[in-house]
Amino acid sequence: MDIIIIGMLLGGAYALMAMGLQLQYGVARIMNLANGEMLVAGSFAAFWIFTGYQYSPVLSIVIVAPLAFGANWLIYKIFMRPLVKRAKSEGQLEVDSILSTFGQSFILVGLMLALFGGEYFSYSYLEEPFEIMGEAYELNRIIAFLFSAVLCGSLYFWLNRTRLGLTFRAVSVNAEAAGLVGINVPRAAALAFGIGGAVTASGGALLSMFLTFDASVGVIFTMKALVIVIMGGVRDIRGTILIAFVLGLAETAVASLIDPGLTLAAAYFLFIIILLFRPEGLFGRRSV
Amino acid sequence: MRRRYYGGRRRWEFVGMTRRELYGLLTGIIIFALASLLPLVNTGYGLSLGVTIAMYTVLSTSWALFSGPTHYISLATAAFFGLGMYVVGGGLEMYPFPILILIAAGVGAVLAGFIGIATLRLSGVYFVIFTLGLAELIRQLVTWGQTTLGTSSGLYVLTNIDEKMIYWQLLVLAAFVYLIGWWINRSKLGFALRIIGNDEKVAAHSGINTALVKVLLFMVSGSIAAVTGALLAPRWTYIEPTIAFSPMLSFLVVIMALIGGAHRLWGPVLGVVPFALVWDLITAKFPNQTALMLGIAFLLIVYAIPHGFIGLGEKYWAKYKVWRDRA
Amino acid sequence: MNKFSFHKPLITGVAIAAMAVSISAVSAETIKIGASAPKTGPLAGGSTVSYWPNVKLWVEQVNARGGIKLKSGKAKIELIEYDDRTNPGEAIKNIQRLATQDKVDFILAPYGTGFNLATAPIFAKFNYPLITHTAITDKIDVLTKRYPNIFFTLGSTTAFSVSVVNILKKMRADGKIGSRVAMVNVADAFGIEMANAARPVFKKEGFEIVYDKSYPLGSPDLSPVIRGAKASKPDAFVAWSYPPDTFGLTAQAKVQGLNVKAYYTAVATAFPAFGGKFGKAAEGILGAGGINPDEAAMKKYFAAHRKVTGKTPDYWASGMVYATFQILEKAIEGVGTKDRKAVINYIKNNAFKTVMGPIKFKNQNNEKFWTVGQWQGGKFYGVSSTGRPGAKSINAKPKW
Amino acid sequence: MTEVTALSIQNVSKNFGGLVAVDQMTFDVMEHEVVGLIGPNGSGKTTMLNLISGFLKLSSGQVGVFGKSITGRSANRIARRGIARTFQLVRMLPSMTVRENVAAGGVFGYQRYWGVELDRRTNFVIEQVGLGGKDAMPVVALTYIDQKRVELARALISDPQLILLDEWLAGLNPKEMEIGIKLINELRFEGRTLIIVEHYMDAIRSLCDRCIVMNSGAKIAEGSPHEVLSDPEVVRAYLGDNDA
Repeated sequence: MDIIIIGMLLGGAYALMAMGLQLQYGVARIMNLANGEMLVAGSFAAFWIFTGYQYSPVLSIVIVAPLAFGANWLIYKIFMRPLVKRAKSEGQLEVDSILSTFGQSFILVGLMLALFGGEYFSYSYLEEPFEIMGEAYELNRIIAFLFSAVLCGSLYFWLNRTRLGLTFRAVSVNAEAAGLVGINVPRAAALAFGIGGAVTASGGALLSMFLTFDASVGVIFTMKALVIVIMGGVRDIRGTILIAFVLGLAETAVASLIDPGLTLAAAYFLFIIILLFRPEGLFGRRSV
Repeated sequence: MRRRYYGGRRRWEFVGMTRRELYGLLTGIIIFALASLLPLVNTGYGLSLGVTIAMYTVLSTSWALFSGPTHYISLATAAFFGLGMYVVGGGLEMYPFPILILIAAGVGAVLAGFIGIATLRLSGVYFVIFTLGLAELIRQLVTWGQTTLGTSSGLYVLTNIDEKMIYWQLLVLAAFVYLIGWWINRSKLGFALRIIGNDEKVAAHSGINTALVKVLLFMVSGSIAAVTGALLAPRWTYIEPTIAFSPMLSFLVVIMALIGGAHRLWGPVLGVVPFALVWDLITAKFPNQTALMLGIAFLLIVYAIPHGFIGLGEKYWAKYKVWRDRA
Repeated sequence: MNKFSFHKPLITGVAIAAMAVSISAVSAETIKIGASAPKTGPLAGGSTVSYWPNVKLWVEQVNARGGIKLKSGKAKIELIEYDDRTNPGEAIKNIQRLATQDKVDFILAPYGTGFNLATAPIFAKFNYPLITHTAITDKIDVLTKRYPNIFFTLGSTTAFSVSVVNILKKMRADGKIGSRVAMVNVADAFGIEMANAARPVFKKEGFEIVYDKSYPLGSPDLSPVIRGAKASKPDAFVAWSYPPDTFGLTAQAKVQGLNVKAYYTAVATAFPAFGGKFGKAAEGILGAGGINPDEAAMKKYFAAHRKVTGKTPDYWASGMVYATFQILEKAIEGVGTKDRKAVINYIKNNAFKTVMGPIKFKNQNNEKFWTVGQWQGGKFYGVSSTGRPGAKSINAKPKW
Repeated sequence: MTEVTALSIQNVSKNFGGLVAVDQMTFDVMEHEVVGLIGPNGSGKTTMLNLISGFLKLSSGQVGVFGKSITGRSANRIARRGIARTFQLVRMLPSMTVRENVAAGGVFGYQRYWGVELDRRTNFVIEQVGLGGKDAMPVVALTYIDQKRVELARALISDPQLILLDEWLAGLNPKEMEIGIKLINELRFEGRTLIIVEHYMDAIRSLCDRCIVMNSGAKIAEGSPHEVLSDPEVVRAYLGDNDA
């Protein structure tokens, strides 16, 4: 039982890491290698707000999210849009966005290093036991999980039930066709990129409650998020959410039942198995 | 070896080579001869930089052998490289160094064969992330294996091979890579690859066993990366999985190749040399803002030179030709 | 949009940054010292706590004194520093550059075992003394034979693991704990070597290892590890851990109430951030390293460190790093010239007074070092060493 | 005409999920015969060609070439057995010249050339399809009909036993159409075995020895062009039920 709970908590954390990237890749078609740095930036913001002003990291989202949205929207407008315009094919855009966001990730690391220094950051907030069925769990993880669940739910609802959400899904399925039916694709892409960045940074703020981080740690989050998004199928947020939880459960199960040394190996093993049998990800649609 | 089929202007030939190919070969020999003199001129810092450049030249060029024509972006370089290192690290007490190099080549090729077969159905970004994930899987397994089976030693590579030797070995490997690349380009295999890169369906309908060609090339590329890792192991003295299998290596190799231009054999080296020099200049001049400066330099390159240095060169070459024809 | 308009801010950025780089003033007599360690990458978190502040502190202090005393007069230090980005290839290049391009007089040892070993051949080739401060290895014999210029100060893996076992043995003898030990390690060379060295010693001393697992570097959730350890009902918990997981394990142990009388985590337990994060809960936690923070020299060092860098040093590596700089300084002054071979010989044959206490190398190895420390009353005291005086007595860890 | 079966299709079906695109097709093509495969849009003609060439895997049934089974073989092995094709939407190799595009078909196909022989053979088919003098051009610079010519030359160069032309004439203007029909006619007099999918009935009438009519994935008629085009069921299939 506690394997399931721990797994779910971890899955919630993974969902926070990956959902933003899913929006950015799925809708805006940018494979954002600076995703992890954006997450760490959120962590730094939360750390700074918590240690400097004693505001809860959870509340800090109110500031972090709009700032991150603005920053990512600008990044898209300034850096990504010219690439989208000049790309002749999807493959070309992929290559260009890998190169560009790789450079951006360096810049972000450099900025955070200059602002905060290179040491490890960790603080205690709500690091208290919370009992579920006689077993203790970290309260801050549970809060992060609840937030993650709310975020997943509302994103899913929003994508499916609102006009803008529908626009996003249309762009994600077929950008060209979406353009033909009168959707402003560049605008939708910029918005999606911004929202994705906001989700990622908010995730970073929440994760900072229980993960030790430093300025150069972002690449680890980026890799995790990439793997989750790809496993789920790049065009469907359901896949990302589901995989985040599957991965959380699988890693915990392996760690508890087999050997903690194989946790990450198990995650990548699962990744490879899924891609071998479903080359377009779990929720991917095969294009014929 | 048979002559290439589309001669066109075969006015002048020398053992089946066109004049242009012969000039290319001579230039190559001269460059290699000059490069091999480096350790005699400078055994310090210049040589270090030379080793770095030679290493990335080999890795990027062999990466581009496969990824250039097929457009499959592989991020598995670190997996091969790291395995090569571990072959040397683990086997140094049992086998002589040259044998270990051969083993590394074999291990690299076998692994690449498996990856190749496994990824036949993948395309685009799925292939990219698959290779990244696989490299991580291998690193995790090696780490775990080292924990459960390993002794405390075996990770130290204490040899008498100095930097000079490593540099020359890398140069020989680089020459080998160029020869293989050149041979592939003028063989049926290379022609098949170019067709696959253009349109895989057409390739299949022209009778090309696309799967076989891709897997073969990937094996060549992986094997070379493994040998590179094996050659460099003595330089690093002490091997850890985090460092031997660093994903950053895979990214850098791809990026240098793309900056140069992956669709020509001599493209990647045009990326490696300026990249390594700029990288180095930044490390030297901005010790506290290295990451920031690298990022900025990077973006400048991406936005100012959209198609790599080769693309830039070809653009001006085309302009020059128009101008020449008009004149 | 104009194709080039977005370049402008970038170029401005480069220009500003270029101006921001300070140019060291060159006085008449200087001594050039080089330093290369990570400022970015996986090891940057450690080196920015233990390494870089000490470089700054030492250089400022020496220059405030007017420089290093040579026969020809005082020479101020001109520092040249590089970021190796936690990449051995880069580290090798940096050391080469320092030796052959910058032609520095001396080079401070790099940060981390792997980096010291990777660059050792270059130090040897150009006769630079390599006084390591953050290299732990069991190959000290082989390496000192191979490189006549290398010095080890931090001790060997075996010494570290043996002293942990000894502490547990002592606590058992005092009736504080039983014989059940849960041991975990980070699946990295350091953790693996430590665990492999400790395992037979535990067995020999009659301890029962009831839980023995490794976890990968960078595991995001360590609760299964703690849960497994807790389920094995240990009397003592030993983790051969690295910085991020030292924090993660302890947070989990606290939340899940892993109450053992002896709780040990390795690297980063001595970091001020550890005490800062866990506060009172850190009380009684054992960790790698340690110093005697109540010693006068150490107190002075702490105060200076805080004043110059604005940061508290950690209770282990920081002092050691600083001590190696002191050794270098005194050796140069002892020789009175920049003659590197003479300096190496001087280091081999003399004793040095440092913040860590007196250090004398025997076969290029310092045999007196702190191995285990414990958080007591908000400070991290050395409780076990291989011949250092002033070890505090060991307390049983209170409940969380 | 010698009665050798070049291609035999037996009970071939293809479904995509629940949708049956090709339903129990059975027909033969004799050597040196030109067969038209016609039917309204969406009747499964192109799918049928794709099944023969190995572009798609068939769900059930048998395919044989000159008495040997190629059922379930991959496209490259089918190509090596002597089946070459053109595509409904022209597929060029954009980074290559006309010459290389054509040569691509002659290195790994039914007849395999290399070196001087390939040079000679490439020259020959380039002349044959009327691309003489354009062989060094990049294919992207070609007119539409010239691109179609490149595809035809690429199919012809390996001297295949059977050529599948998928709406090769579609999209050409009347003048080009005339040239195109002439070209195919020449192939016919050369004695080549062809399967032509085409909408343009005049072309079918003048080029084909025999026609097979498909509707909703199934064969509804077979015979000479004249016969099938006057068959009431065929007319109904083309015009819809109401008009019949």
